[in-house]
Amino acid sequence: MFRKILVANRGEIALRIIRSAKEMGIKTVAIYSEADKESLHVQFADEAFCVGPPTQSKSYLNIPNIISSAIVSGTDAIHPGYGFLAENAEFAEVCSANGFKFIGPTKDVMALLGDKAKAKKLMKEAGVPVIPGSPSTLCNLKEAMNFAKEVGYPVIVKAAQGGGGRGMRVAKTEADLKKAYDLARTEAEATFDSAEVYLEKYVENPRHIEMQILVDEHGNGIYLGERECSLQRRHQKVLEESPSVAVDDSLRKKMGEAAIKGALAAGYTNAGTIEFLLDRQGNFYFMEMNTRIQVEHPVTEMVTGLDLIKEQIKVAAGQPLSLQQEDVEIRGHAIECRINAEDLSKDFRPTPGPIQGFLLPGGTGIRVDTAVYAGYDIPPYYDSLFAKLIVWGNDREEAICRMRRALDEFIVEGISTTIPFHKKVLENEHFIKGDIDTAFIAKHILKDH
Amino acid sequence: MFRKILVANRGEIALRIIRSAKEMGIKTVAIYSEADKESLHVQFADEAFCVGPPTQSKSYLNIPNIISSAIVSGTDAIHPGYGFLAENAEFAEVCSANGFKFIGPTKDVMALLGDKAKAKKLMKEAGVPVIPGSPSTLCNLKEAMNFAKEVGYPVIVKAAQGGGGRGMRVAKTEADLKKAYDLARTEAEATFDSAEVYLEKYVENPRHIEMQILVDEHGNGIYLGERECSLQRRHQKVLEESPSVAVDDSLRKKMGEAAIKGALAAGYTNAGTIEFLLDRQGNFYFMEMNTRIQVEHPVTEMVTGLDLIKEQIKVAAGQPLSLQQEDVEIRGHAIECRINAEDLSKDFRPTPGPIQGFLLPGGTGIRVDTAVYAGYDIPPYYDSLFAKLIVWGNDREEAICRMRRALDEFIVEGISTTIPFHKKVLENEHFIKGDIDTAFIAKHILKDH
Amino acid sequence: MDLRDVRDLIKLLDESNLAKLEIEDPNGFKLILEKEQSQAITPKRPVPVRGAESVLDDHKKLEDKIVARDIDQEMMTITSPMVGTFFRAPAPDADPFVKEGTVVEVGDTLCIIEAMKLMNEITSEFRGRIVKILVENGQPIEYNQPLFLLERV
Amino acid sequence: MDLRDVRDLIKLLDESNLAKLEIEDPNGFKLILEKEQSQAITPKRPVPVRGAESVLDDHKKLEDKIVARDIDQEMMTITSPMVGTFFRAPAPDADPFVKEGTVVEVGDTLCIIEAMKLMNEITSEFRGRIVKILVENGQPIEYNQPLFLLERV
Repeated sequence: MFRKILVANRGEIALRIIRSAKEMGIKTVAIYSEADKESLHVQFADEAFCVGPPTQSKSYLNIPNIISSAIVSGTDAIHPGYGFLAENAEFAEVCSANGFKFIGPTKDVMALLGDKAKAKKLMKEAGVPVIPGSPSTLCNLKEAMNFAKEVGYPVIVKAAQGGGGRGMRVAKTEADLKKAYDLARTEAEATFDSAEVYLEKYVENPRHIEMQILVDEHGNGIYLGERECSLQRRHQKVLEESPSVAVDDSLRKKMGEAAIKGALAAGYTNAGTIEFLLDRQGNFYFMEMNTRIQVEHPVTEMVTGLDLIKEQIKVAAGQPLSLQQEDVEIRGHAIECRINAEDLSKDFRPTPGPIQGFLLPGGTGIRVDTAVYAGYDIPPYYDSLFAKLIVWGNDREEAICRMRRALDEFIVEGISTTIPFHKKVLENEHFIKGDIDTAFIAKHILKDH
Repeated sequence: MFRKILVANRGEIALRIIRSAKEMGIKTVAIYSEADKESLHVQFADEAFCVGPPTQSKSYLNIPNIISSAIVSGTDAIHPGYGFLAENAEFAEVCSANGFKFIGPTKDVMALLGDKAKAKKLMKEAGVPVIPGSPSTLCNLKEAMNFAKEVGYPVIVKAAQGGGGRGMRVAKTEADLKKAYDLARTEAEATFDSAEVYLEKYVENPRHIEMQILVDEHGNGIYLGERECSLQRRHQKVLEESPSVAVDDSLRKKMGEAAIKGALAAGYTNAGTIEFLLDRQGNFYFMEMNTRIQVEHPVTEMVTGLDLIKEQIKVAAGQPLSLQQEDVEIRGHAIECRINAEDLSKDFRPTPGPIQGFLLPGGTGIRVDTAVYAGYDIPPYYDSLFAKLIVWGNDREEAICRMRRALDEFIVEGISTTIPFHKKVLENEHFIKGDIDTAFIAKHILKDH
Repeated sequence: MDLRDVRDLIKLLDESNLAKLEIEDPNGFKLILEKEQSQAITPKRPVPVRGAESVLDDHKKLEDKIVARDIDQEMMTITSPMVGTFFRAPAPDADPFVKEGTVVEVGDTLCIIEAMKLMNEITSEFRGRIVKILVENGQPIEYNQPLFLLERV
Repeated sequence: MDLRDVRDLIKLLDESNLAKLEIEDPNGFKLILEKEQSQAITPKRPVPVRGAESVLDDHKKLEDKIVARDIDQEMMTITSPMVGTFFRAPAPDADPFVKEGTVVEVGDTLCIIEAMKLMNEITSEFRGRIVKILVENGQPIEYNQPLFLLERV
């Protein structure tokens, strides 16, 4: 087992990783930008290195300084968290080249799965259902039009290197398609430095269901149940659940086994997530694979009792999985609300600044992951997520009631947060019935805005 | 189901009850003394009534003002929490007489089980193992001596109305017994207003194991596993676990079934706890029955997934138990540390006063029950327990590592607390091995003092 | 410096974060304004406050009997010695015991508090004029809740 | 001094970091304004602090290059532009580039920082005298960590 791990991230996920490492008796090294000196991830690590100024390209993406920190601190392994360098194949390679175990899949697998078209092809060949789509990148509009005719409208144009909702355009008619094609290319070029796009049949208002998997370095893989991630605002997840009301035991088995098949075909190792679209008929399609720990991993932890970060570390250290598929038991229901520093009344504009009062909810079935506290000044340079509130209940109804209670108790003074937004979601009758899809937030929660 | 519940208690347990009631959609009424206006239990209840000055006899024990609060607020039921009026049969009766459902057993059962000698007799007749002891109260020293000769030394003299370690004296020889008898009577008289004492065979360094039970008003009873409560300082519990390393499935079944048998024989209803002494040979003896929710109930909640307060409320509302014995599954391991405002270096002297800085531990498997916060001034009038830190782990080892990590994160500035004391316990090799009994704290932790 | 100036200064200090103000002029006039030490030392907790608090609450001291508290030399509050329901009159159709403006003698009944079906007469321990009745007829009241504002006469 | 002046002064003090203001003029007019004793305005967080902090840290402003910060007009700190290991000499048995007391010219090498197996020479951008070397030979250093105290000459 590793003696020391460097956490190449910040905020709640860095602290999350430090906590699990500590429980395993592993020393931790934090990195931080000049803006993050007061974050708890810096305070609770055994060592901490400032790696640059606030700008993330000069600190949390500053590979030389991060690797130097690992060298001078005598680290064995590097955990990338999510975001920043977590899906950067080059970083994974530099880690290895310098003798540090990268806690995640290999650079080759990462690069392969990072290319959406290639990933889809691989999955299709492995027998994982994929959405009918253009086999690779499109050469021109005509090719796009031919393809759209073949699978039928609506279709969606997507950036080959994309993610996070950028470089995506839906076309309902042939007339739409020309515009969508051009816009998607322009956006792709601007955002990902590559104008390559591809096209897919568009599933209207699907559910976004993802399957958590864990694969060791000896070829054993298990799935840990799904997460319901349909609740999104502008393609950003806002609230996640496990299990999903739309997934029964038999569908879970089908999706889980497909996910493992795909992951093994890719040569995947460590924790990963396969995102599926699920339509109303119970058909599911591979969307993409996230080659890192996800923001929403705690809901899976709450229902399985596993600590996914510990599992990641054990797999990276070469240990075989300690449990088999039949040992995985989903118990109860978990919900996560992402608490962001954002002002609802101003179109979710970020609200960095000092937190004056801070009171965390407590009691049965409540978990909070955060690196902030009363008096902490949320810096304006990074993501607006500053806390994750997760609840567990014996069933979905109890989890919903508990989340409402917890949101009522959660007091953050000094900045606007998305707590009131979540309260609205938790009181919505469609949500309570489980009648949700990726259009839910726009249709039922933001309709008055 | 009740529409409104009055919580006849303060601090963390009052807040605990309010939280569960809220999740059930039940309105809550808090009561408070003038010293407790700023406590979270007052802030988070739907209504709150000041019932008197700080002195507990004039506020939290002020039955007329509490009942009046229930009347004017239109309450249906009253939850007594633990301590204060929780085991006061008269209060239970006054509640009923005024048309309020008392959330607990009936006054008669409470009175019966509150009398230790009677309770023991009842259990013995029901077939629950009891420690050989004098059948009722002792008339004189001679009777005590005869009895001691019969069961063999060491023996212990106890107050018939006692509890909490007061009015208890151990005698190892006949010479000791005379002194023990007199001292126990004096203490009993002073503390409980009754000099009645009885005598028992003394089990040296036993484990203190208690069994949580739940009985509905239709005669169905289940047990929810044991709690290991051997870690005590001066007969006050400091840290509790579930399950106990000393209890295997077969012993759990035996103890659980004995507990249910005893409870049903007493006509018990609602949640209750039967305390057993467990010797090193696996023999267990009924000690007493606590006719209320216990401070340490969260460890049972963590391993069973049940919310015991909700179960109490459902039982009091006349609902049959929603689960049967075979549905009860013990999963993982839970530990609770009682965080008291006490100064270790001054013989655990209470340290009331303002909490200046307050940072709660967070992340996977952590639960905190507390009604205090940064800026809150702990009043000097009540118990020094101000927070309960509970962790869950897949096994005892993970729970111990997690508790250590959580204790490291838990920051309370302005007052001394028992956090450093718990750290010592969690690092002790005997504790880690599970080699504990009721003498553990005195023998291994306080030996240097 | 006249009273008006002092009032302005009080207001200024009150709204500022300062704790103390001291002025002395050559004519021998001297003014010291000082905030209570405790007020800001314990930073306000992040806790929801239910309803407005009476300033009077800060003065609570006495225990367990009818309490009359001096606000200044002449004004005092009569607070409730128990939890219950406040009634201004002995029966629904009867006249109230006192009205605003009524001058009461020591021992005069001020109101009734119903607690556990008992009607408790609350009597005055002072001679004075009722300046304000602070609660509504039939209202639930808690221990030590201010009921009347009384001016000694 | 009239009320208007006092108001302005209160505002000024309020916004400043000062704790107290005292004025006395020759005519015998005296004014004292004082903030609360406790610096509770920004309550210090309940967070463990690892090691002592240099006062110098408060001055951090510049980004991503060798930074020299004025402490007063003549003193400045040279901080590290990268994470790595600090070496005072080009080789273990060589003489150090500078010692306390050494006067350096613009462009003189001050030290080497080893980062990812590369030896990075850190040169001075100022003429001055090394007053203090703030880190040990072979010590790991982080971004922006103060290395030298330099006095302009």
